[in-house]
Amino acid sequence: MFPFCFEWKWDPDHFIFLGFLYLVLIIIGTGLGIAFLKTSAQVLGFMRERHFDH
Amino acid sequence: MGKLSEHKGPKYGMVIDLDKCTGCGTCMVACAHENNLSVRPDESDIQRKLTWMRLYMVTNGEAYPKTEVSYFPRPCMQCDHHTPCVSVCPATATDYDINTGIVSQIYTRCIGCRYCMAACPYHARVFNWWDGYFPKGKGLERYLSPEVSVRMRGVVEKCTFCHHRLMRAKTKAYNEGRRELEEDEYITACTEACPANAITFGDLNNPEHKVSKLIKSPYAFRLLERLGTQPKVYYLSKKEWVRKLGDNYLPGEFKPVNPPKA
Amino acid sequence: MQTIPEYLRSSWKGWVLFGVGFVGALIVGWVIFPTVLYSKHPQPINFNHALHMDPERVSGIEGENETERCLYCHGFRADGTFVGIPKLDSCTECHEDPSTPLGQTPEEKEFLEKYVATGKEIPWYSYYRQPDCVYFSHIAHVKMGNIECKTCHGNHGSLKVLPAYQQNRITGYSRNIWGYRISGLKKNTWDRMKMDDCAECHKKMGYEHNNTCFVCHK
Amino acid sequence: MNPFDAALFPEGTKRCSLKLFIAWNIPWILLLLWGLVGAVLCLYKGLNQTNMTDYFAFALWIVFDLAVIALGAGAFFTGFLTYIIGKKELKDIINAAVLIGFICYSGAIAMLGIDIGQPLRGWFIFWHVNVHSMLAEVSFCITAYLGVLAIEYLPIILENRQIQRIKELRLFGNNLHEIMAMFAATGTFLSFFHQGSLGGLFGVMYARPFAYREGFYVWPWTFFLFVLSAIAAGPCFTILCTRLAEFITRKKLVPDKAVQTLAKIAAYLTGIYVLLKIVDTLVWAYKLTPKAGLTLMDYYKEGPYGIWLLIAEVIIFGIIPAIILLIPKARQHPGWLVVACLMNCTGIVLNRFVFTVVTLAIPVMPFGRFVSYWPTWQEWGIALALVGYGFLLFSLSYRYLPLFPKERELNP
Amino acid sequence: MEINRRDFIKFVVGGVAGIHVTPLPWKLTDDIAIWTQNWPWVPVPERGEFKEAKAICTLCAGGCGIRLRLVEKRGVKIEARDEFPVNHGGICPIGMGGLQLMYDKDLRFTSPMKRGGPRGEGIFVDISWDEAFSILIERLKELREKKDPRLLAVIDGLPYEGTESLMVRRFLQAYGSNSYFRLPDQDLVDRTVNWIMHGIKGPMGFDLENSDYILSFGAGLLEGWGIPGRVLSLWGDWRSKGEGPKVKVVQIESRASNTASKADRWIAINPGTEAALALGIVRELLQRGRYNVDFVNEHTFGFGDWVDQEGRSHKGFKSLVMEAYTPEKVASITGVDPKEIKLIASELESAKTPIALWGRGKAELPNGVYETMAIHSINLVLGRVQRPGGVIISKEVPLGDLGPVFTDEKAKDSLRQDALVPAGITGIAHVGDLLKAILDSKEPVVDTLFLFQANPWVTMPSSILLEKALKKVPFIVSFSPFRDDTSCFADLILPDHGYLEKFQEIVNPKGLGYAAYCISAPVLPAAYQTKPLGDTLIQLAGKLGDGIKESFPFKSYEEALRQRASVLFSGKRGSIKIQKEPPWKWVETKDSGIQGDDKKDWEALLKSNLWYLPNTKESAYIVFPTDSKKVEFVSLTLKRFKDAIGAKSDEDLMPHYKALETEKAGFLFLPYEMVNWSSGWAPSPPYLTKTVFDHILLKQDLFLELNPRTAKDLGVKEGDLVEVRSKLGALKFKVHLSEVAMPGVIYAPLGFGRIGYDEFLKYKGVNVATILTCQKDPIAGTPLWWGTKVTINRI
Repeated sequence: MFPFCFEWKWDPDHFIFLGFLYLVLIIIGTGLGIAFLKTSAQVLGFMRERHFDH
Repeated sequence: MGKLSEHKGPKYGMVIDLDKCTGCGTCMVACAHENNLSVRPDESDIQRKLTWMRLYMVTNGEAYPKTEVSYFPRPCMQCDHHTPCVSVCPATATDYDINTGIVSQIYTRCIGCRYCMAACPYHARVFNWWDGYFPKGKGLERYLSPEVSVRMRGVVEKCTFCHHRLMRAKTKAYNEGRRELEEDEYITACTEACPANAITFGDLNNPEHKVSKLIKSPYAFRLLERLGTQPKVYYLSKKEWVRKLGDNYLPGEFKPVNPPKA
Repeated sequence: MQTIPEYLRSSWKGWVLFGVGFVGALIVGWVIFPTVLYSKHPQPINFNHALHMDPERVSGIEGENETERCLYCHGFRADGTFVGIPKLDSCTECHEDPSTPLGQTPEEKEFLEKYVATGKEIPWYSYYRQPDCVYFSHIAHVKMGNIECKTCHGNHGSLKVLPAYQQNRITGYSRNIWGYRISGLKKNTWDRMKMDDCAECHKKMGYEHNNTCFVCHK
Repeated sequence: MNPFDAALFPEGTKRCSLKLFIAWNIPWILLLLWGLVGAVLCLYKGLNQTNMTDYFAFALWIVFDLAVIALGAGAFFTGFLTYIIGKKELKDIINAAVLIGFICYSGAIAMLGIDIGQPLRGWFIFWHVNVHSMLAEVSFCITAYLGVLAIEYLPIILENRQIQRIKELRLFGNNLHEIMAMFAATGTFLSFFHQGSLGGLFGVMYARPFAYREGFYVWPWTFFLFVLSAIAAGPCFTILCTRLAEFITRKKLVPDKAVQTLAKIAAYLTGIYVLLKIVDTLVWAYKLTPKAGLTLMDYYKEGPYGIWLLIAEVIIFGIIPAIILLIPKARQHPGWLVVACLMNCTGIVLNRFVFTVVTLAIPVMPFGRFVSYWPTWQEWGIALALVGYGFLLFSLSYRYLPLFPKERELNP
Repeated sequence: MEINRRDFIKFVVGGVAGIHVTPLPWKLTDDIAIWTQNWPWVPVPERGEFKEAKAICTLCAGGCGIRLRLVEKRGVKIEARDEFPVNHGGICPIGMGGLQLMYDKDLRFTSPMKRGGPRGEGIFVDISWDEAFSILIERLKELREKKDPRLLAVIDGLPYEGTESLMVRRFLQAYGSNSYFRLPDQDLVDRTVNWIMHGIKGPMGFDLENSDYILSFGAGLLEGWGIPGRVLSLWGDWRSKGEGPKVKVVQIESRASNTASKADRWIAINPGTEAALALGIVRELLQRGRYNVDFVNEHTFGFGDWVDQEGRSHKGFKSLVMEAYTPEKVASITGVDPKEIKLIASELESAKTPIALWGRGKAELPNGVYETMAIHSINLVLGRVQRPGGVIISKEVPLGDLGPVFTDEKAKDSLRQDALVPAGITGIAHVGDLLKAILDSKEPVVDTLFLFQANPWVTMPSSILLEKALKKVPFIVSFSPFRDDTSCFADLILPDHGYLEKFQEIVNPKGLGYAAYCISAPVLPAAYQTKPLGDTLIQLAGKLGDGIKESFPFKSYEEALRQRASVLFSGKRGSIKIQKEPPWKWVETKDSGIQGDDKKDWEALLKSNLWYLPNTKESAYIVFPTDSKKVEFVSLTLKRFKDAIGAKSDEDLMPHYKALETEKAGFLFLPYEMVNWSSGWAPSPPYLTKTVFDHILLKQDLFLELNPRTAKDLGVKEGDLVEVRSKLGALKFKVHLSEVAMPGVIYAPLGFGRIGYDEFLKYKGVNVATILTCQKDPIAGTPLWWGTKVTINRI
């Protein structure tokens, strides 16, 4: 799964497959991160909360 | 998944002479004993019977008294090309060993998803629906061989061409300072057990070995050959009807062999 | 006090508690957990490897280098299989003779009375026993691969006192398999005995084709 | 008078009394319990509790998984249409779609956890992944996508009236909502691949002529057919669910515009799917099957699974619903719409069933034997628990969360 | 400072966040996975040094050579020995699974036991050896002093020529009883035929290693006939010679068995009419004059017509055959086309070393004596006796005896009286006779019954009577190592060692073509509290005292064996070491390997596990010790017992065919045997259950094999449940339709429906033997299994 596992092979299959996987995880992670940071910033009052309408 | 072209090592294979096979089942018992198979109080359900070597009984379909019976002993075919089970296993619990051409199965890695069983057309793979049957104090564990690990429930197992016997032979060879093995130094338990010597085992990459010669016979065939799995288990039979049962044929497709004139 | 806005106060207290939880967890995970995870078992009697490895002090132990001296007791059988921890009889080969210094130290006394006298095998704990699913060929590594014992077993041969055997309560593995650092990090080749370590070495030594499953699994 | 949990209801909505609500949920809870007992047995004693065998390595559960995941496709597809394509009207149905998706995926994954023989080692799929295995791809994508769905579902939860009063959570919810497009995109990507891989799962089994298909690069045609069928059936299922909710609550919950948009898109997709499916079937029957030395009828010569399966799947539950949906008049008629959606979903489920069970039931070896299988009560329980779980979660969400933004205007 | 809910949540969040930057969650996840890989309840085979031990297998009277793979002292695998001439590398499934029989606790009697429940339930409680002995001694003493010693009866299933069997008979004689009963098998019939035709009291052998044409009258060569290991491996050889098999096998049988299917030709015959076909073939040969004239003229009596002392002239074999067995007549009896008969005759002519074989199935179910004679007469007219590839009639193994039997007064007195259950002309009574006597006679015929490797429950027909009979026996003692079915009726168990745990020997392995003696020392430590049978008997005798004690002067069973072997050594004939030249090469062994030092020779013998004496050209023809000093087509021996066997005509002294009288109504019900299933005393190793097809046994149901045409008439379908009723009783079967079965005949396998042993065998299927009606062979008194008529009803 990780390049440091001995099963890892430096071949396109692993690159593509796991590359995409990590990309996805990173995107999701950053998404959550952004939301979290924004929130804490707003809570601590460093940032005005925008009003959100549905 | 290594391709054979990549390495010059041995490629172990088996040839089973169906005309010699008497259907006695000694191979199955030998295999079970050699590989620590669990045996449950009822083994009559073919769908859950734990056996690596399975005997299939076939008949020529003729009416009495033209009836004829024959048998297909069926170990794991150790498919050589794009091994169906290997490519599908999500956890790399089964792999094609480029050193031997043997398809490995690691029980402690297997998560029991059974995808490999679905992918195998030979039903060579069996699942441990139960933990091994070794009731306390019954003594069934007393004949277990330490050369093969006992399986826990929830994992798939299959014939390994008695891989531990290869290790046994190698260890012995190493002790004698050899790296190369003689032809008969490594054979499977079923090969050794078959009282009629119907089974021949050896290195298909080695033209000197008996198997390499036998597979050249016009009577040699493989199970479901046209699917392209390239099994390393070959069968021999002079009986047309038996050979015809080795694969699916559309009407008129099957070409009988006319025996070579002596 | 009153001047501090409500949300800051509450969160100040909150953050402190958060920190307390955080640090507490660190202590649990790094300090308490490892000690709870492993059970300690002293060996039945002490065996002084250092002494037995010294040809000067022990006649009979032969061999140029350390590895050969190890093999003197931990050798190979005719079929090439590894003896592992020697049986009692290979001890008594040398120790049957009463003139050989024995029975002085309490361990030696115990050894004579409890085992040699009764012929009962010593129930050693094996530090390096791999699980049943693993097939390891010592001869392939030591004889064909010319690998020294200490590559995997470290300084075991020069120990005067056998350390207590530590067993993982969940897996039943010896602690030597995961290694003594709970972090699982290693400095020396013998610090850890997990699959990755075998594979890593195979790779380094140019035996990558031996990283196929069946080479080490049964 | 208001029910005593009224404080939790969405702003200005009416809900039934708590008693009635509990009564309504009892059957679903019972189903859940039944499943729970089955699950405990299977986990504690092993899969011998099922009637699965070495021949039926995959069975009822996998059929359910595939079906449920296909039907749950409404979530990602609606999300895709809403946030990426920007079909604003679908905002009124997206919440429901997301919830349905969440239910389907969480349920499916829970079931898979029981289906594998060694659940405690399940994570080996990730740690020791074999990147060539379709199943690995499926596992990666559905787990990741479940995460995405959770993130999409979270804001809806946070919009509960009481939770809204907690500043941090309210803000967090809003912030998530703002970047939802990003998640929707990710979800779309993931779904596309695992829906496909589920098809690939069977298409790649080249030693099983019944399932094997040729394809493009590493993907057999089933890969694309499964994606198509999923995005065709998913919306239909979403429509069905909302219609069911409306029927039960005797309220209008979703504006017709939203429903019709979905229906229209589903119509075209279904049409395309059925077309391709027919082509695929012909190629399979006249090219691949003879290559394996078989005729189409050889597949159906034994056991209960006859050629009728093919007819039912492709014609009755494929062509017909496609036609109904494609006729604007028909799909605008509430009755016909439901019928069409129902048939469409049935067709997809049938398709998944055929690929799972029938594939395994048909022997490949000339001297192989046809075997049949019937699930145990444990299997049924676990499978049906999924239904119970779905109803329960949907009911709860409906009661306490603003699942249908337009509910207020539609029911003044 | 007070902590409210939200503070606490913060604390928890902190903890959760913190724990994830420690090894704890990750290592736990890993360890739990590893735990599943090493579940404590999954056994881990003990490691240790691998060793190898050589032995023989005595699970049947075959004596195959086996190699045992050991880990320290634990047996883990059995292999066949390629260098061992008896089985040359062959082994049968039962032998292969033998280790399970050693270790499976519930298959074994793990210590002396006494009955702890109702008879037949097989419930026993452990007792000490001392207690077991004292119970038995007390009873035997009392029986001997106060009652009639002849009330001690023995059912002996041990190989007839074995030392153990000798000791049993010796014990009985010394005790003063003549109530000795055997389990009839083909070996007994062969001995009878050997005696009445050749005047030789000994087993017959078949030099198959040298035969080039095998005409088998229903011999289940692939169903376990003779020594399965030997025959199966021969089969392989027959099939591997160049292009197409050089050795031809023709199988004559009513069912398409494995042998029939795998033979070069299968001739379907009406069951039970083999004798007619045989004589038809003989007639064809005589007709053509293509028989061994020299042999027939010089070495046989009664071929042509003959005149007795009184000057009355009698019809000879030739005229009998010529008149009674015309092709047409034979065809009408056997259903075999006359062309077939001619073909076989020509094949016999052209073959160099043909042989005619008999002995149905595993040859554990005896044929009729006349039938055997008829088939053998093919060999006779071709002169295939004591010839390479032919029938071997003298295989004497020059073992010593156990010395004189001391019969004290008490014994002498009782032995002077005739046996309570009279034996036939062969002098050997059978279990059947005993059971009948028990059930019929008013006053007791048995007080105490000993069982030695005897399991009539499966090995004799009509065994439904067994239960009734045994219930009438006051006290039953079993010496079996296994919880076999019949032992379930025992009151006292003195368990024998398992075969690999004791000294094993086989004198003259079943049907081997030369004299041989297989013996091996124990290779496994006793797994349970058992005692070798030989030692048990010696100790029993010692405790009984009197002449019995004196008759057993040995310290141990081994000593007895060595005493017999020393005579073998002194003979200096044969070889105790396995030569390069195989024993069937018909050449004298150059070096016997016997050094003349008993100790050394004994060790050498135990190393090779084999003594053998090859046949030689010289031994080809011998003077036959019959009245006529010739092979007797007309048996003068039988003539002596004319009245005893109710012989009326000359025909009754000659090979001839006589139909079994059976009821007119119903279907003929034939049992068949399987090489992968034990139908004898030894249990089938659990692994064998994996080899049984689900059209033979499914869960608890045994399948009845019948032809689709038969099924049509009966109106039954595949899988139907039917009741099969003979005049003895009824059994339930599932129906399996198969073209393997002859129309109008129904078949079922033997060896199922066990009531003993453990969950692997118990109550699986039904025991066919129970309802088979048996008729007595007029000469040997052995049962005939082939005449059961049954009715079939769907349920």
